[in-house]
Amino acid sequence: MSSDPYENLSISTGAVAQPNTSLVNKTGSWRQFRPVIDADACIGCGQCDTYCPDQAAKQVDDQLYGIDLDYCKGCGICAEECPTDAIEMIREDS
Amino acid sequence: MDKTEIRIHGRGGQGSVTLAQLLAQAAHEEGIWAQAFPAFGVERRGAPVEAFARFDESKITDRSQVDEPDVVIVQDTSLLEYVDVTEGLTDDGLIIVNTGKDPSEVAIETSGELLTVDATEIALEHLGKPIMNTALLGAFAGATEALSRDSLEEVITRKFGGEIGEQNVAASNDAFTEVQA
Amino acid sequence: MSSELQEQDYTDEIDHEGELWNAGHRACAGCGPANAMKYITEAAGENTIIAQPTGCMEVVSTPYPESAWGVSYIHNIFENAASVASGIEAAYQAFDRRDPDHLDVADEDDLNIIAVGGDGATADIGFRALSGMMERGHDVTYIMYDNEAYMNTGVQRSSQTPYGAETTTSPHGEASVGNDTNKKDMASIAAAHGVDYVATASISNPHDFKQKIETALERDGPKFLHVYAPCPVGWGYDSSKTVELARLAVETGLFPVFEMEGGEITNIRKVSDRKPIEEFVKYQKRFSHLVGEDGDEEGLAELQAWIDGRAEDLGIDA
Amino acid sequence: MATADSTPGEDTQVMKGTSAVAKGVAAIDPDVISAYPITPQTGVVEKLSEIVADGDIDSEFIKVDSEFNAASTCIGASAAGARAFSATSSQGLKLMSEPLFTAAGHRLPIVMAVANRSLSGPLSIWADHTDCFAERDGGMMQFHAEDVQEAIDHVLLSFKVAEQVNLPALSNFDGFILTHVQEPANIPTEAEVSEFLPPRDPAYTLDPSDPATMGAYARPEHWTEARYEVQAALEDARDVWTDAVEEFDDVFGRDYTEYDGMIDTYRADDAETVIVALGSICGTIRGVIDEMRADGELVGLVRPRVHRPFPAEQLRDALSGAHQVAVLTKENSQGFESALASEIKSALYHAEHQPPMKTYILGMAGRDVTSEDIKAIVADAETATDVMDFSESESWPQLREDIISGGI
Repeated sequence: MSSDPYENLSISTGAVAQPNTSLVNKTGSWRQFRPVIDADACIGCGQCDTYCPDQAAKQVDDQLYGIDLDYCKGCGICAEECPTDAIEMIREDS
Repeated sequence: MDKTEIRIHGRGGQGSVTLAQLLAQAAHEEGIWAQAFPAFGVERRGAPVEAFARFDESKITDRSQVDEPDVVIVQDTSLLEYVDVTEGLTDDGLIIVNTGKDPSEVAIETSGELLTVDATEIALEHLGKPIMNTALLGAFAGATEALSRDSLEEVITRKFGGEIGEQNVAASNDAFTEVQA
Repeated sequence: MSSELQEQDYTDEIDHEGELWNAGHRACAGCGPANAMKYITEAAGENTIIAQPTGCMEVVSTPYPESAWGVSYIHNIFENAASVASGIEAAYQAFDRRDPDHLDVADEDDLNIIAVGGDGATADIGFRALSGMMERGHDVTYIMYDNEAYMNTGVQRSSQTPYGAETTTSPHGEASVGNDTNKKDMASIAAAHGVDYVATASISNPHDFKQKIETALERDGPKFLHVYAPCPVGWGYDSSKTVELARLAVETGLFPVFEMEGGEITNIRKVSDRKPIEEFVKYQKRFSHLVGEDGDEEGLAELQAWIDGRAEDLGIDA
Repeated sequence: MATADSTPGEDTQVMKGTSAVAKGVAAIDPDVISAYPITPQTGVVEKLSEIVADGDIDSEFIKVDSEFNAASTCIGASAAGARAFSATSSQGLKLMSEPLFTAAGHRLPIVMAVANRSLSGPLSIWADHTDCFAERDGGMMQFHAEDVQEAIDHVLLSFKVAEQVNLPALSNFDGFILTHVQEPANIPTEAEVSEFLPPRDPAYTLDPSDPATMGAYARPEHWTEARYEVQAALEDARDVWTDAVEEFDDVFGRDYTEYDGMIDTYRADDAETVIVALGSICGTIRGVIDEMRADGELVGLVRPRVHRPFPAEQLRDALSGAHQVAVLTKENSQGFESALASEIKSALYHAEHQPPMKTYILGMAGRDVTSEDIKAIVADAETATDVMDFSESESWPQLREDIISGGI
């Protein structure tokens, strides 16, 4: 595990950042509760994706959504908004 | 020519700055170095104002105000009650006053020369309006012979153009001739 | 119960290609404005330049050298996003005249210039810039995301903080109901500038919000959108309730959703059986002094009365 | 300062300072001009609006709501890749202060013509240098013109240098004294300008086909380095400026190359008393020097043309033979001394020769500075000694002591 991911950084003129570079920041480490999708209950409506502020709930199959645990912060909006109650938030240490 | 410093007394809106500008531009036409600037104030229309011009054979770098003018131009005799137009005027300095009166009737005491010209009347005649700057420009040129009529015509035409320019040139010429007579 | 669930980790199967508001941003869990950013980029697409003032969404998205943005983006200072956007638009007007090939996009009309600021940056400190941008008629869509306080600095009262809400500069106490003013009506102010298209939206209805963004982007001149975006930290509620509270703000009439064209409301979301504001406030710590047995009933009634009056004026009741 | 010609050139016209600067800007043909009125700058943007209205240039002309947003719209335009210009004075410059500091950090080469004027309060519209000195620490380059010609030329040079070092520039010229004067000046033609100033070619712009994130925030790990880059760019600006004034001389035939273009001197080589001053007052000083030299007094002038980056090396050299130095300045860092004097002292800290120095705060808020004022100062400066109390080393020679009531 590196201590400073930007150890070799060379500051650009005006400290201009490159696009789409936040993906290096794995916000999954923030999570205390993890959404778990019941594949049988999921109807693939995509509400979890629509309302996820972290781009973490994505379609993985025709009728199924999955969670990108690299980024999911565990807010629980997906579970709250899921029309079929297919998502449960479980404690990370369980 | 020697260094010449000119002070113009007028009222806000009478075009003192324009007159100073025309003086400097005409001097530039003559190949003389020139500078013109207003007294930097917040005076509004009607208030007594001053503007200045400097002519010199060498480049003018002086940025101080004109305190000892060689020539004073008075655009409006109603100012004389409130403003000492002779202040700092050099001993043999020239004062040109816009009035229909004879110099002896003008309430200015000076050891130098006092000239009068009815620039407003000349302006009314040619322009139909009491805008007397170009007439005073002509009077200055006629009195000092520092500026040629060609130079005056050039700068007046450039500034006003068209028919108004012609009217102003005529006013300037009339005043030029009048003070020389 | 969790042990019964079939857990499968799809993390490695998910890719984020094409997203213009990227994962990895540092917004709080359950951030309403983060969703607004997502919807804005989805609706606007890649031919977009975003100008953003200082604020939560700027801070969470641009810790150098990272950026959550896939579109062209500039942050300058707190109170000038509308002016920065005006300058960008002016530059592209000049490029369009002087060097039509300057842009790789099909033509200048396809370029979306959007300013996105929070309520403090927009309705308060950046108000002069916004007013100037709107009255001058720049072809810019300004989107105010409203989380009803200065969240970036730690929840201080703004002109969008509702009556009775407690913030760190409008605490409730013996002599205070909490915030003692009602929300400043930014939509009407925008419309009064002659802004042709003005709309409000809530992140609880992304489809509606995105349609309004698209409508705005299709039109020339200045446009103003006001989107409601709850903040779990600043309001004090469970992060899972963000969308629900955004919905309840609409259903209680606290946040009317409508479109204005040419200064007139042309479309309004009617609310049937409008819920009492208590249904909205009861989830939130910022309003906790208004509810319950010892609650400030007068304060709550005052807030309800303002909502009722506005609901009547706008005719939102179905 | 061009050498003293015997007659004004035929390619010059007599026009108001603000109009002349505006015409120079028009020849530069910026993509975006932001305009907001403030005395005594207003004539610049008025004349530009006229030029745009006449269709002579097709710049976007934004009539903004404040100086704050004049700077801010320029920032947006410059970030989009445009060449952006605005003008201001005094309170307006203060209102721009916040965005201008960021423009330096964002590395945006916005050029501003600043018609220098005192800062309130009390309200004053007249000339001094308190406005530009209040902005000296923000990463903007600063240049000071002595006459209208330089006011025009420095704007052009500002763009040339700003666009190479990616920093904003303030081109200072004294309010009223230079903004409202009518004097001969040459207006560069578009052809000359295009020879001198190539199109802007920025490394980063707000281009949707090549997206970048501008104005990111920097954490403690990176901020120092990002801002050090501004310092380094200002250092680089010295050489870029030197090259620019040389090229300027080639194209326009006006020679600002003395001391690498950083400072301008007048009869300073053998001068015992050297006056240091900025801007238009130096014109009056030249006349005084000629008069005093005629009386056998060895007086000279050293005028920083560039204030940021500070011409420390050139000043050390130019002051190396001075018996005493008189700093004549139209600013004062309240609570200490003249900022210009402090800077000169700082520059001399490492110098082998450290002449005694006296500072004269004068010409504040448009108070007229006459030849007599300057002569008296030169005489007083001759009393300067190596070790002086502060009360001796700085004076306000025009102060009307009869009307002051003394602080608290």
